[in-house]
Amino acid sequence: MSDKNQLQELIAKRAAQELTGSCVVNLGIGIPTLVAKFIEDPTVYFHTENGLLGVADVEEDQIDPNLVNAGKMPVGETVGASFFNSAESFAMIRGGHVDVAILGVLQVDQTGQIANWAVPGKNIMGVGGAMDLLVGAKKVIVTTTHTSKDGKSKLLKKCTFPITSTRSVDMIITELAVFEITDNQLRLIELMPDVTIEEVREKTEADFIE
Amino acid sequence: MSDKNQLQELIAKRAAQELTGSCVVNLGIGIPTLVAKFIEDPTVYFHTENGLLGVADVEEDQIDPNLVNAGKMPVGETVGASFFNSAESFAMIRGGHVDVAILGVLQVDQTGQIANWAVPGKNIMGVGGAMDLLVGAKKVIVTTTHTSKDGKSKLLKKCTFPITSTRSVDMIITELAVFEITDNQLRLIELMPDVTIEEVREKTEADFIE
Amino acid sequence: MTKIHHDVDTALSSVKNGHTLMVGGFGLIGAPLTLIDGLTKKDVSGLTVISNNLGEPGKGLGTLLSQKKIKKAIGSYFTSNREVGDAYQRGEIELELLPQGTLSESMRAGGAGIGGYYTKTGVGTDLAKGKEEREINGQTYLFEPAIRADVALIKAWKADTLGNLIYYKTARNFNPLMATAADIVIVEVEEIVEPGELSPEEIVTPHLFVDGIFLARKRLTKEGVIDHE
Amino acid sequence: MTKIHHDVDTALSSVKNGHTLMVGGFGLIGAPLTLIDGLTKKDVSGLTVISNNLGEPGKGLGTLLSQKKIKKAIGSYFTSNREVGDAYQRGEIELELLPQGTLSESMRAGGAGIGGYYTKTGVGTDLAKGKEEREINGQTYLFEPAIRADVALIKAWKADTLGNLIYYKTARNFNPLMATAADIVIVEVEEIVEPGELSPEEIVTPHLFVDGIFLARKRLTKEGVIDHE
Repeated sequence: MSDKNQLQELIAKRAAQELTGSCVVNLGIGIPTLVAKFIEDPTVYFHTENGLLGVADVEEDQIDPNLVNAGKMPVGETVGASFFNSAESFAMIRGGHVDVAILGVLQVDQTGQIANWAVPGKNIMGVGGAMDLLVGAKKVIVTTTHTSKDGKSKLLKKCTFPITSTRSVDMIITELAVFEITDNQLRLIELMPDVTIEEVREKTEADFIE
Repeated sequence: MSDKNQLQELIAKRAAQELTGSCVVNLGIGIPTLVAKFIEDPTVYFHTENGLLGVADVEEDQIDPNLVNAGKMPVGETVGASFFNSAESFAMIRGGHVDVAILGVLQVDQTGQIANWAVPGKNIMGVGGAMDLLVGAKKVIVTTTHTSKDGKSKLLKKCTFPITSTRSVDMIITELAVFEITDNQLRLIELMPDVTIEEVREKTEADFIE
Repeated sequence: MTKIHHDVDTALSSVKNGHTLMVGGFGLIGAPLTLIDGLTKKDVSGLTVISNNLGEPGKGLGTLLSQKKIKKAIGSYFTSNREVGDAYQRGEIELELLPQGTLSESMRAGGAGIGGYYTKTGVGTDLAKGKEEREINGQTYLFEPAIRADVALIKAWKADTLGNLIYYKTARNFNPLMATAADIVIVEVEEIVEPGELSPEEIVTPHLFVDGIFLARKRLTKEGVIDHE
Repeated sequence: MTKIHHDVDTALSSVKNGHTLMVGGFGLIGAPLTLIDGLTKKDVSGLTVISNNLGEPGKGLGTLLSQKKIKKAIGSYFTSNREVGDAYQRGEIELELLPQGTLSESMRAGGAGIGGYYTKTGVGTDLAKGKEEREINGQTYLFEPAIRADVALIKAWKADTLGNLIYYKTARNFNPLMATAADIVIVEVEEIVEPGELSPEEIVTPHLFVDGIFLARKRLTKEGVIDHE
């Protein structure tokens, strides 16, 4: 496994710990998708906005081209799963029936606002379900590498990319630390294994409460 | 059969002649419900707003208490019928997917506006699907006795009861005559058997083109 | 944690004084008869009831009316119970009458995170009084706000133990909508089955909408409402 | 009069220059692949296409884009086809980007006689620019108008000869919504069955929404899109 994959799995595994007891969870593309493999509790139900409650892993030889998640990756269905149309699926999301959304971001700022759908100067070509999940999910958890490829902090004082919602997320999980957001303030609640507070300070542009 | 029943069947039978070829029809309570028994064309599909497309007659010994029409009368279901919830049913109506609504009225005026849900001075207690059918059905046919019990014309210059919609109906069928409404004007297009134009004139308060 | 309630008091424990309740059914068809009966025996008052009608005199929701537990009713057809008009005349109950399509659409909006919507239904009628009008593409529409409830009491045919629901014929009516539009949703069913017994393609109400499941003890038959165990 | 079309040209005969089309599918999943292929061979231009995305480069709706038949696209995720951005930069296509929930809800509104509605989705973002805001119960919502099309080209799993439809797993997606929101609805299916073979309780799209039925000649498999007769 590459270093990058290891980091991603570390983050996903930590996020999985947040899903305890009966809940309905929507996983975004990327690191969030990895969260499912660390869940053993059968009462954690995965919702995908293209129209399925009860997403399961699928074996290579069981792949059905017409059964996919929102990232268009092949998935399976659990016992007790159900299918529905896109409007019904987003009615669930907007209507507050999804307990947790786990999302990747391009940026997150110290008020908890995120940017994950557009980059200035590039054509704004896709938004998908990101904005709906932000306004609708009861709890939003961000999973992201702490820094971008060029080493810059993704946790900023203020998002410079277009925001996805005015709603603040509830938690940020990176390979370095876990932050909770309350009253539009980041609070460091946990260091990941072998990480020092100094490293987090150094790599974080956003202000946060320690 | 009583005289009243005979009149009602005469009106219903005439209304049935309007339903030719493939169409979706919603029948109101009263005379409109009788229309179905005069339809033999299997491509006339009956919709009831409580959630069924494909209403059929039911034999006494086949009655299912949970299968009823909008008048809460037991009905059957055709081969190819489908069930849906109330919002879906009214989405069909408002969205213009029902071809014909046949409705009873308390009053209809010479512009084609009808009153069929409330009487002044009495509590306004029920409206049901009447207003939705008026705005949504492509064609609205009124079936009604020409006069009320006290002998007064139900075809008025102007409705004195609260109107059901600002939309004019398309056709009025009584035991005396058939009227079409175009440009908010009533036009007599047919006398019922053994009825004279004088009798229609005498019993009709509304202005109409002969 | 199971969603299944074994007695009616437990099933109704989330209903409190002053609550807004949605109650399923088109008359008695598709109404949660056991839960309604439980309500008539529960000490609760000041309810706002959202339901197409208020039962019949002394039957179903009609009993709640007689007991003066209902402060306000929102529905489309109260005519089926003449006692509603009498209570209204005596000033005992507040009524809000909505076209049936508007009633059902407002529930759907409430469940779908829609704040309100525009419908042509009712424009220019007495039921449009006090409502905002708006022109859209040259046609006049009325603004209608979403409606939600604290608790929904609904009826389905079968539930699996997760809470997935299917309905029976025209007993479906308002039930799937109410399932989406209340903080707590309690469903009365004819049968409880294991997960997997309901086809994923035919589930009408996915389990994420359902908080409690209760096996019906009253059923609507050709001979009327009967008790059974 | 049968709704069944036996060749793709007849099935597409209602599509005219300048039309607004809805085209089902989430990418290729649930897309009417044979009808889309037919469109690429049809002499038609100036189309407005409403679909979640515009296929992939040179595939599906991507071909229509390459052929410059699309004047405007309304969708939620054009990122899947980089040629969309290039065409936009060259000023060859107009784009309207909507959140996926808003896209699907606007279709439902268009099919349900709703003029427009209020959603919280997008408030305060770049996609809210120029849109009306409204406070409802202390929360800010955006007004979104209903959308409709002249023709919808959709995909279902099975149709009966009346036009009742059921769908297959996540190939359902936008298809049942589009079935309600266009003047003419043409459905491509895997199988045509007799009335009565689909259960009345599991029919997702009742036949009153469907104008034409066409048997698929292209199918999405694990190995990609394949032709068959």
